Amino acid sequence: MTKVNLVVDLNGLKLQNPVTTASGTFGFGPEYKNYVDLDRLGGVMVKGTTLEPKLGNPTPRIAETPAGMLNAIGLQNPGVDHFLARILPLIKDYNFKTIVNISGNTVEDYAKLANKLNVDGVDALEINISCPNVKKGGLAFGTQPEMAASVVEAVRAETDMTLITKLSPNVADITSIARAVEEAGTDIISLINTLLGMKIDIHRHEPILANKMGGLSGPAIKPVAIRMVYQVAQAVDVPLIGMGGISNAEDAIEFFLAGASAISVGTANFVNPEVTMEILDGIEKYLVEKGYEDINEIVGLAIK
Amino acid sequence: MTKVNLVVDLNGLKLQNPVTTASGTFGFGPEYKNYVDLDRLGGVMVKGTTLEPKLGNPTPRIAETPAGMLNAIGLQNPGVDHFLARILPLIKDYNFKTIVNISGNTVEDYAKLANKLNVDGVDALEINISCPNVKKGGLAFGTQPEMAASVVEAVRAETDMTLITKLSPNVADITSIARAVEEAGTDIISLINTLLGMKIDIHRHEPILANKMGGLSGPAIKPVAIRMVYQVAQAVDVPLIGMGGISNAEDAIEFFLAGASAISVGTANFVNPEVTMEILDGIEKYLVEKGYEDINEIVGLAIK
Amino acid sequence: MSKRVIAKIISQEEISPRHFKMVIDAPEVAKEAKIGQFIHLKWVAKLNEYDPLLRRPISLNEIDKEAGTITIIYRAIGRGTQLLATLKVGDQVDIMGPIGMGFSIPEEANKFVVVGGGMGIAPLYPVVKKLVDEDKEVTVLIGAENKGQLLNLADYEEMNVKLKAATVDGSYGYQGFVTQFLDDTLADTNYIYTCGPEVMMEVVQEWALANNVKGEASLEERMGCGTGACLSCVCKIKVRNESGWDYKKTCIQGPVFPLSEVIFND
Amino acid sequence: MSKRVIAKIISQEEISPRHFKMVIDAPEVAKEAKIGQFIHLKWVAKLNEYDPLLRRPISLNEIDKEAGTITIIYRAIGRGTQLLATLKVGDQVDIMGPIGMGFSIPEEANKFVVVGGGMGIAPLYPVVKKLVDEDKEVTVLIGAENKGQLLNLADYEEMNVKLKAATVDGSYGYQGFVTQFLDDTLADTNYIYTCGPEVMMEVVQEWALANNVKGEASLEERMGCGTGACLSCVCKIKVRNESGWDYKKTCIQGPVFPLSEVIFND
Ligand SMILES: Cc1cc2nc3c(=O)[nH]c(=O)nc-3n(C[C@H](O)[C@H](O)[C@H](O)COP(=O)(O)OP(=O)(O)OC[C@H]3O[C@@H](n4cnc5c(N)ncnc54)[C@H](O)[C@@H]3O)c2cc1C
Ligand SMILES: Cc1cc2nc3c(=O)[nH]c(=O)nc-3n(C[C@H](O)[C@H](O)[C@H](O)COP(=O)(O)OP(=O)(O)OC[C@H]3O[C@@H](n4cnc5c(N)ncnc54)[C@H](O)[C@@H]3O)c2cc1C
Ligand SMILES: Cc1cc2nc3c(=O)[nH]c(=O)nc-3n(C[C@H](O)[C@H](O)[C@H](O)COP(=O)(O)O)c2cc1C
Ligand SMILES: Cc1cc2nc3c(=O)[nH]c(=O)nc-3n(C[C@H](O)[C@H](O)[C@H](O)COP(=O)(O)O)c2cc1C
Ligand code: FES
Ligand code: FES
Repeated sequence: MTKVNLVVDLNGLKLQNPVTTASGTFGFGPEYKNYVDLDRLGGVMVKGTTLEPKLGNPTPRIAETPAGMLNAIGLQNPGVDHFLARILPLIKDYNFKTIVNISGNTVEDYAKLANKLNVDGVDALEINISCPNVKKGGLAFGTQPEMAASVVEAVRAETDMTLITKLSPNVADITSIARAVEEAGTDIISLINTLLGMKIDIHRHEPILANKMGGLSGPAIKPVAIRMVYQVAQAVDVPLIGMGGISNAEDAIEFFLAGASAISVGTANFVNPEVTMEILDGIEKYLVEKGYEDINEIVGLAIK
Repeated sequence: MTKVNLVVDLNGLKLQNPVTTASGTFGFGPEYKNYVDLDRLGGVMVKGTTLEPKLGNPTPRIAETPAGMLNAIGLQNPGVDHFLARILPLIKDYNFKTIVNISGNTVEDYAKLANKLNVDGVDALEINISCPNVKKGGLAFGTQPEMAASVVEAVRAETDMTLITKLSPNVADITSIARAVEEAGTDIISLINTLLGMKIDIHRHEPILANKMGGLSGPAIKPVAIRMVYQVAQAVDVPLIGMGGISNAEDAIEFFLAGASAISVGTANFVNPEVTMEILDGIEKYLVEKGYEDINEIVGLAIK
Repeated sequence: MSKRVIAKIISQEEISPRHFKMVIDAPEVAKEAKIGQFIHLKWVAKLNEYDPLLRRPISLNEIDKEAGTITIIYRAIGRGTQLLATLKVGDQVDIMGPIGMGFSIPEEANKFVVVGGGMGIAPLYPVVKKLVDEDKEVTVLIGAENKGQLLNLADYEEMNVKLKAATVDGSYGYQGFVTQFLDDTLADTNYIYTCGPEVMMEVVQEWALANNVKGEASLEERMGCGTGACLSCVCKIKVRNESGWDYKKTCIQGPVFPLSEVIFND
Repeated sequence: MSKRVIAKIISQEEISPRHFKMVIDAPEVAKEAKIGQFIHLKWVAKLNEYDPLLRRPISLNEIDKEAGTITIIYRAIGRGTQLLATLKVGDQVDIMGPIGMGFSIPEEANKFVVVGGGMGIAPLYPVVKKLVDEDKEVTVLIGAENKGQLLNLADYEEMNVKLKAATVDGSYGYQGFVTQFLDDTLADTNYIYTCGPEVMMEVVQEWALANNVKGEASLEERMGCGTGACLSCVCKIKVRNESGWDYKKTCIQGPVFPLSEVIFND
């Protein structure tokens, strides 16, 4: 097979290829070592990490929906100290870039996290201002341009690391938030996080999720994600990491054409643990078939 | 079979049962006469109607997505005068309530439409402030509380007819818009209209829809619709008509439990032209099985 | 008058790579069906699986009113048609049909030309068959990528028609496109039918206009409802209004339209 | 060590209304499998149909390492399990497995009680079989709605075990719940295993604590990934920390946990 270049440089963050895994759907990486060659991944967005350990929500925490799923995990994680002491050493020597997804209740929380994570082995931070399950300010940060910007500014003041800001789709105009975070100093934008949804058990007359509402992800949300990537790609200059419903190579290619420079696979890992490898192979095959030599050649081709 | 009461009274709009069909998906009604007993429907929201005839968008106008579809019809319709002269006479004698979905580029357009439609045979108006395909203000009306309210006020000043205001899901906080339109005088709220989405053809490197973007509907969006009904039901006092991804009786029941007093079936009509009849039968069966005597008894049961 | 029926597959055969011929036991549809109409088809979901979601429009290739069967020929290219291709004899399909305005045969015409390209050959077979049954003089022009895609070729070879075929790869008949056959030798044609790629139909239209030949074209648009309700499937048709054209619904006002009235785009 | 394999169905039988026994040819899974583990299962989509989307966790009811087969018994209740029930011999299933921590058998124990309720009976059969193979004294207590739902009843009747059964409708054994059998006559039990409704397992836990009997419970939670990545499936387990408990992942840290450590909710 003709070799094509899959290396992507996202404003200084150099990935061996554009396939990453979405925060919260791939653990810290090794959870999938029985199924994929972790060294072939471009990056892993690790589980959303907070200053203190978080227990998260009661169960049920997931519900299946047509071509999608709802989750209300509640950002369960062992906390940044445990991550640094016990998890990072286990993953830092893989070829994938380690991208730590950070979340907080206050702007200061994000800054403190950034300070603590400014270490060897952490390749970038993904600022999660958009988790719909976090009640204390998490949602508000992601739905207003000034609030989103304030978080990015605070993190940027704390570190020179590559910053990715992850945008929520639960807004009227995602481009205004994208421009705000770009101006505040983000190096990359990732989008989208989940759509807020609910499923009710018609026999028990109550929501299936203990938390009542949760984040909708999976193939169902792909059209919304594609549209938002397409819009934001035309509103900012920073590179984008596209995610939301990517389940095969064709989906990934749609995101590149919409303007994404890299992609992240989430829910599809649950359906097919080998999906990331299939996507990598499929992207390469498509480039060869269409006569491209480099993945970067197809970025934004659908934008005219 | 034990008889249960299916009559619903929506703030004065009395439907023989809570099953209606969503605007733009069922034409004006007779398009489905080969497949359903139109006299068994509670209501038909007819195609979005404007002052002047509209040609709509070039084709392709639809694209299939995982468990959903995108549409970019562009509000093609023959105009209010043609509707009144040529279509209304054909449908006014059916048992279903005729609900005219109205759309305009200015607040004044809506008022003029309301004035013209204030006739026998039109049972209610559905104010469409949320069609994502209308570029001249349509979207803006639906995404800001004061603008949404201004439309409702203008229509309310023009007529005493039952007013339904249809809300867009493409917002951060649908409850603020719901409260605004309630305060402005709407009698009923219907929700949701489509989510804005896109699909790109990876071989032609361009969006499948000629309009590039379109409205996402079908089973995929149901969790977002359920969540919004649940939230709005707790934010307003007016009754709700729930829609968005309803494809079977279980889906419809979810909407009642979430707080809807009636439901509207859209995209599912394309999949199964008989679906409305199946939903009616299924609702009745569920009520009997669970020991209810009246559909109104289950409205909002999931809200605690 | 269209109906929704769940019908059984009597046979399914791959007649050339990715091209399938399916015979369906649907007496109610067959009874009503006219040449040029189509069905709006779906695999039967075991449990309301909603992905892929929509029905697929497929023309009737054969209508056997006596046996109560209909035949479709389709190409397995996307998700829905590939799913249909996995079905076996005895499996069921969910049909809305017959739908649309089919081909007409003017009383006064006696020399016909039929021009089909690619999958567009499939919907034309019923009109040829009817013309032959009525002892009309028919010239059949078909074109495709290769011999295998010249649908109904064997059928035409056994019929009393003038047959010319073109293949892009030269594997059968004349190499090139079917439109090469539209020349002066056909100028005495009374009526022409066509179905296939827009570029082909546009050339057919130009030829027909130049030679003052009336005709019909069977069009293709993405479809949602199949009832005239959704307005997804519109096509541009010439009418007498200030713009000179209007949208017509391909599903119930088509798919067959007067050739001279169709506005092809680029 | 869990693997993802596409495996063929060798048999599928409806053993009682809506209850199915499926035998799957999966030597790689069988080789690795331990009693009490489960597989994360999906029907094989013909073309990447994404609805229903997720896999279903189903315990191993039998493991035949020599034949290279695994057996599951499941109830067809929702979309996924009903889809599985439509599959036939020769069809394929998509498996991740074996997954999780299974049942252990302490060296020092020699008198065992196994308490299964409803579908919870299915995962317990492998541990009973192993205990019997190792000549341990086993009392099997099973309960269900009716006789048909007393899974593996015929198997137990042929084994050297003390068997008591309860049915809610009285169609077999004692009328009522399986927990009625937990009495003083079992007080010399060394070890107890349980799987079934939480209300039942809670009663079993109380009895075990009161009688100082150690044991294990196999738990059930909605699952997404089956790898420990998503945190959907957590359950509350007692630990030494300031809260006295922590969430453990039912998929890879379970589904079997020490009975005394499980915190049941209402
Ligand atoms: C009136 C009519 C008659 C037809 N007759 C035939 C026939 O006899 N044999 C045959 O092989 N094909 C026929 N077609 C084309 C056939 O409908 C498409 O090839 C088919 O819908 C594609 O579905 P898919 O699942 O393969 O593609 P997908 O890409 O999975 O389809 C996604 C969506 O796009 C629509 N779509 C995609 N391509 C087309 C297309 N070319 N035309 C219309 N809709 C499309 C699908 O219907 C579906 O809603 C006909 C089309 C029309 C409108
Ligand atoms: C470790 C483990 C072992 C199990 N072993 C068996 C077994 O041997 N036999 C058997 O019949 N069942 C078993 N179950 C339960 C089985 O997983 C559920 O009945 C099944 O997932 C329900 O799927 P569905 O398609 O019928 O329901 P749907 O309602 O369509 O499922 C929708 C979603 O909810 C989840 N879900 C629904 N009900 C349950 C449930 N009770 N437990 C977990 N997830 C659920 C599904 O997995 C799916 O993701 C086991 C569960 C676990 C966690
Ligand atoms: C179980 C689960 C947990 C998630 N946890 C996080 C998280 O911790 N931080 C975050 O930014 N996004 C989180 N997400 C969102 C995903 O990273 C992703 O943005 C979203 O699921 C859409 O992608 P997908 O459709 O491919 O899953 C989570 C999603 C799921 C399904
Ligand atoms: C083809 C199509 C046309 C539509 N036209 C209109 C319209 O004219 N006015 C309107 O308010 N909504 C329109 N809608 C939105 C539907 O009324 C409904 O709100 C939406 O499709 C969600 O419901 P569903 O998932 O059941 O289809 C249209 C939807 C479709 C699919
Ligand atoms: S397919 Fe809906 S109007 Fe033709
Ligand atoms: S199912 Fe994902 S962590 Fe257990």
